[in-house]
Amino acid sequence: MIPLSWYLLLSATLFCLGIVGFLVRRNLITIFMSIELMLNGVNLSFVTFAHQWHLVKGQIFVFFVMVVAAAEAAVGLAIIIAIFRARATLAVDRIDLMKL
Amino acid sequence: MHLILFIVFAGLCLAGALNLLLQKHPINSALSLVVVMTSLAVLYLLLGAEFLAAAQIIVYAGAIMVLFTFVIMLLNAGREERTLGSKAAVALGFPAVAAILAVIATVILKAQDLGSVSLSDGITSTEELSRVLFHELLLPFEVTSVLILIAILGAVSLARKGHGDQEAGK
Amino acid sequence: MNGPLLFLPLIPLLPFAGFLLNGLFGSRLPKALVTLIALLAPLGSLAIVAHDAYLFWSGAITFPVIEQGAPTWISVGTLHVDFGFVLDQLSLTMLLIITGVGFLIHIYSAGYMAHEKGYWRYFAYLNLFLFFMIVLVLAGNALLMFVGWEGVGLASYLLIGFWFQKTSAADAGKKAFVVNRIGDFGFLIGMFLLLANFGTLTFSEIATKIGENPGWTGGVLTCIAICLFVGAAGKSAQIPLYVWLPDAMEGPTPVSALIHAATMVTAGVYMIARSHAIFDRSPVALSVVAIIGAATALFAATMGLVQTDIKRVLAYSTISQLGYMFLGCGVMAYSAGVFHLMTHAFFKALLFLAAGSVIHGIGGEQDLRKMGGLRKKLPVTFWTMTAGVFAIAGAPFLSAFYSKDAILYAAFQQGTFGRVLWAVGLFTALLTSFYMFRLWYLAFFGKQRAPELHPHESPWSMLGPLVILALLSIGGGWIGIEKFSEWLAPAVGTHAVEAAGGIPEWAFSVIAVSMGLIGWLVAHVLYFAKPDQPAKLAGSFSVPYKVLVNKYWVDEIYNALIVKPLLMISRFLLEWVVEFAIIGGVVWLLAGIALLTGAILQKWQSGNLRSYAAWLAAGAAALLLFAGAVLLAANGVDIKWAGWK
Amino acid sequence: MGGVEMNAIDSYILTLILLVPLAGALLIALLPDRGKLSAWIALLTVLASFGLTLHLPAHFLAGQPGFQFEVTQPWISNPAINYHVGIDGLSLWLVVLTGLLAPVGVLASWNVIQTRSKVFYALFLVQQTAMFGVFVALDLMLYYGFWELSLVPMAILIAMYGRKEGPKAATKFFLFTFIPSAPLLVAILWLYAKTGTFNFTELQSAIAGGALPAGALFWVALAFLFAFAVKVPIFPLHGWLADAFSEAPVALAMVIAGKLGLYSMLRFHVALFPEQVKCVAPVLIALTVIGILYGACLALVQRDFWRLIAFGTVGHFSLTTLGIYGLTLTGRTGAVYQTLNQGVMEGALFVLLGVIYSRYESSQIAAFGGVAAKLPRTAVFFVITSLAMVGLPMLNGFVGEFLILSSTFIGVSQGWATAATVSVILGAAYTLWLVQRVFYGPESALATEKPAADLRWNEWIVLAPLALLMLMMGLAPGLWLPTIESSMKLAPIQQTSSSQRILLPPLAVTFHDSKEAAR
Repeated sequence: MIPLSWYLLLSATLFCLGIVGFLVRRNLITIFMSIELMLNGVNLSFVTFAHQWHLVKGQIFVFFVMVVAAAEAAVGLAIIIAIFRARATLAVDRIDLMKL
Repeated sequence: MHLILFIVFAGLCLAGALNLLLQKHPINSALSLVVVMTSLAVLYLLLGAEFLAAAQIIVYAGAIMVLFTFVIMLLNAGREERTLGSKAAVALGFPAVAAILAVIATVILKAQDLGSVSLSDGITSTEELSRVLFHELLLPFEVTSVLILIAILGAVSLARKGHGDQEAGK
Repeated sequence: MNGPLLFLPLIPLLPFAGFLLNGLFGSRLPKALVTLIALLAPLGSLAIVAHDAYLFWSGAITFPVIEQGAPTWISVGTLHVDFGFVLDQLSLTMLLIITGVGFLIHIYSAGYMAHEKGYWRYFAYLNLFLFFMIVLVLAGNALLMFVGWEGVGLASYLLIGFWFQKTSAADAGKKAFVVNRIGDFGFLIGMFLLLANFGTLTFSEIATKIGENPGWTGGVLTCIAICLFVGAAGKSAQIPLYVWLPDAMEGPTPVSALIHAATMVTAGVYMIARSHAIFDRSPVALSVVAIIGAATALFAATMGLVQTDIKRVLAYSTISQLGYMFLGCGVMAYSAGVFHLMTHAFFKALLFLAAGSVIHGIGGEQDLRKMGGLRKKLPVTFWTMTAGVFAIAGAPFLSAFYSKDAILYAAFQQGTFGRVLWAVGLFTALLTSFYMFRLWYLAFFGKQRAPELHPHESPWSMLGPLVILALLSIGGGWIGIEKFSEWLAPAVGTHAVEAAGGIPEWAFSVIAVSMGLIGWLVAHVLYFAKPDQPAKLAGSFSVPYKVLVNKYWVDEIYNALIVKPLLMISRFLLEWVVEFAIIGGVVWLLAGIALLTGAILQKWQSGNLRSYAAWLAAGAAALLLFAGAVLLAANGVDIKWAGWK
Repeated sequence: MGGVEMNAIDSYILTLILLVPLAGALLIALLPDRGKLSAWIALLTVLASFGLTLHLPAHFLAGQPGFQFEVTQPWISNPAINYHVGIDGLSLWLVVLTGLLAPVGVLASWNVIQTRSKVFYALFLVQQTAMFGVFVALDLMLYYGFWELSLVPMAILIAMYGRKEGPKAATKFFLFTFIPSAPLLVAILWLYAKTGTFNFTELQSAIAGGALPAGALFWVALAFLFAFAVKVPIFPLHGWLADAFSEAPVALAMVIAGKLGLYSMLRFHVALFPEQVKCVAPVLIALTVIGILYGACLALVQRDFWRLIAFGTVGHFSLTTLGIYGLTLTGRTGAVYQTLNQGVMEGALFVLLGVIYSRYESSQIAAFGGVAAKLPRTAVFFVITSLAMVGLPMLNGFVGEFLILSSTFIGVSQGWATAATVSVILGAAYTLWLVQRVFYGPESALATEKPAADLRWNEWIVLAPLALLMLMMGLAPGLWLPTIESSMKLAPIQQTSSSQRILLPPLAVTFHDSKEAAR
């Protein structure tokens, strides 16, 4: 018997760790991965609440989150490749011009 | 039993997340992210979402993380360089995030009638899941497929050979 | 007045027609036609005035003739002003002088200005002056008089600045107009006071209102009288505002004769005589007028002693004689003042025109030091000038003798205060005869100091008026003060002349004549017997000499005290501080604020991804905290999940 | 409107006056810009509109209360804005004046405007419509529309035809007048919210009826005053005038200041908020007298004759505003008459300055001298106009000036009136100094080497009638004063009671009261 609050705590910590990664890290890909982490944190809380109220919609919503994450990853990585090809660096601070 | 499983996999999850932050080379953080995702899949199972766990493993850990590692390998960017301004971000960032975590934690802990879970709870069958998905939420489902299509097109056009070089060449 | 027609409006309209004809078409008309038009105008007016005078003497009409039903000029609310002309003894006398002397001067200037480029423009302005002067004299109410008042100021501005190519002439014109405007400021305030307290500006109504209330003295009336006197002082060049007259000599000489000797400058005296009802009721104002009159007479006479320019000497002499007239009015001897005004018009116009003939004769030279010995070469000018000099010096049985004595005698009766004025007047008479004979000797006697000048007598068109004016200045006074004041009595009121404390009147005349003789003797000694004496005298009394030569530095003082500070204030305090700093500053401040906010916001769009991320997170955090706070506040600390379903 | 017999045209004459310039503008906009074509069309349009405006005084019934030639057409149902136009004694002559100044403007810029004359004349005619609109509109929203419209063409033309820094002056002008009109709109909408109507007469009675809260009404009145004060301009708000005058083309400079602001003050401030005006009047009297002296002093020291005229205008219009806020019947009538005089004088003055500037391409007074020899006729007209400005009796400036100053002296306060009368001296000083430095004195280098042709036909045709008008308005003000006075008399404010008058100490003489009875 594990109270659901523990799951929620875990998802909150994951989410916050994602934010920290998003703020602190300077490599573009790492930032991207911390966003994925945040999304997973959210997924966990979705499932938890789905279980709490015995509603399947929660879980379906996680599907949609996954879809969006996938699309985002695809496009994001394409951009990263384009940036890397143009600037030969992935350090976020050096990429500050709107034009590549 | 349930407790042990939860402890183990929650720990694994946290460790992977922390490792993601601390690693210098992106490939290590990518792999640690894979660990996080698989442990989450197990947690989903604990919560009775078996199909979801499977999807998590296949889609997230399998597809997206593989894509990440592939791109990291392709770009072979190497370690992160230290640039200015990181000190301020760290000094400012951590306390803020900690504060947010504290608030959320208090809200969660304060909540009274939050239920609990045990291994004996029923697992939501895929059949039940699919009925809801294809009856009530059919439209969002189709919209997501369109979204995926657009994403693919975008990815292709962005990553095309000619696109990047022209910019750099000019 | 359905009696015989007086053609009153025609008197001013003839010169106005002359002005329009010459003004608009003068440049294209032949010179002879221009002269004809210019001369016809004053002649016509003189004829009408003579006709009206004849009507009065023949008893066909009685004065004062107040024109009824004149066209209204302004009528708003309680203020009602119309073009009402009034003809009475006072204005008839003035009209006779203006049109008579004016006509003579027109003839004279036909010869004097014969070879000037702007010939038609000169005569147009001269006719315009006559029009405004006649309107001033005939005006029945103060506002219409103000029209004439400013109009003559305008005409004098145009005529002084006739040779506008010369900066000194243009400056003198502007100075005359501005100083006159200062006087007009006083006149305006006087009119406002009249309106505030009498509700009307017509002189007759004011006089009747004052008549009805014998109790009114001082207070309001003094204020009005003093304001009107400020206007008169501006126009008739009295102490504070006389500075423009000496500079007005920049204009052609006939202009000086007509405007700055005979007619315009006497407008102030006429105005006081016209509004004598107000002045009678304010002894304070009367004493002010008398004091300033006497002071101006003395002050101007002293400055006239050392002038070298022939016209400047006459200018200061005019200011001095005007002082006499104001002294006359100040001691309520209005008729004596007007009598002196008339005789002064004759002999001063004569002196100016004679001086003009001298200048014309020696090719435009005005400096007395370069003249001398012109007696034989300009005989007619010499003899007419002599008549003028003797007249103004107060030689017995000539015009000034009668009028100046009348004023001094009237002053003597005003108690001790009057006696002081009488003494000042007497001493000024001595100075007057001294500087006039000085001029006389310097110009006509001794040997010719500037050989290069070859003087020639002026043509008869100029000498004719000189002769007539000479006769007038000799015979002008024979009417005698008694008959003259009796003639003016209905217009200016009679004033009891107390006994002179036992001293018979002829004794005063003897004293006055002796003053004149002394002045002549001193001038004779200094400038005829020992010509080098004045240089030595100037050397010994160097300080007072320098003061007089620099005209007490009055112009410089005015400049330093009024003009310069005004310009400084408006340039630095007003233009720099208020205009640029404050008003410009406010505008710049508003623009500055806009730019500043723009600059601050611009920092946000730095293009640094991580700063965007930070702001994103901060925003999310703030939102979360806010939601949390609201939630906590809303349902206390225990969060019931049920509430959220 | 009274059952008075009105011939057919009366009902739509005002609409016609509004539309003719607009039609002209459209026509010019459509036709190609070839040579003087647009100039001729503009001239014909303005002459037509001037002819129409002359119809008004011919059929105006003096002394009849309320508005004449009134037309009310519902236009927008919600909020209730309807096309409500009409004129009374006050706006009658201002409409005629605008009609008169239009041909003066077109003729004055006949050979000055060479490039893009199509745009110039089209915008000029739009400006004419806007100004006609402001004077005839009786529906507050319609009035506000025309008020804003009158800014736009002016700003564009200043920016396009500015001599040195047109755009800067244009933006300054636009912002200066536009910003305060925002609170004006708020005030109008507040009034609409409170009374449910934009109709001027209904608003007037509603406000007079005391239905509205006094506190808020004070701020509403202040918003109205602030917007109009900037347009006149009054002393502290005149920052834009000097730049606008030195940049605006001649045709616009003569209509840019004064008339609109002064008319709006009289109509939409003094008549609409009688109580609020009483407590604001003392402040305004002080401001205007300061403005008079300030404008005159600054005009004394200007080096550029455009700026000199600008500050002179500030002084003259402050005098007119003093007449309005003296709250005496004679003062207000004098103020309206002075606005008409000022319109005629400014018109002539700007044509003359345009002549000088177009010949010598410089506006620095120091560079001029002895120009009278080269341009004798211009000199004559310039002297006549400046004498009218200075207020020489027999010319039109004096009548208005005397009415305002005497009514302020009698009705308001003798101290302020005396201070204002000092402007008579300063005015003469700076005007004649300008005339002397430009026209008289020895010929300066600029005057000698630049060949200067004296007045051409288009300037001559304009200046002669204006000079004649100045003389007529000076000698026979009776043609204009009765209609103005009758409309002023109907305004709700009565003559201020004599007790309010502050007399000089010596004046407090017993007989003073008996005089009151006698009057």
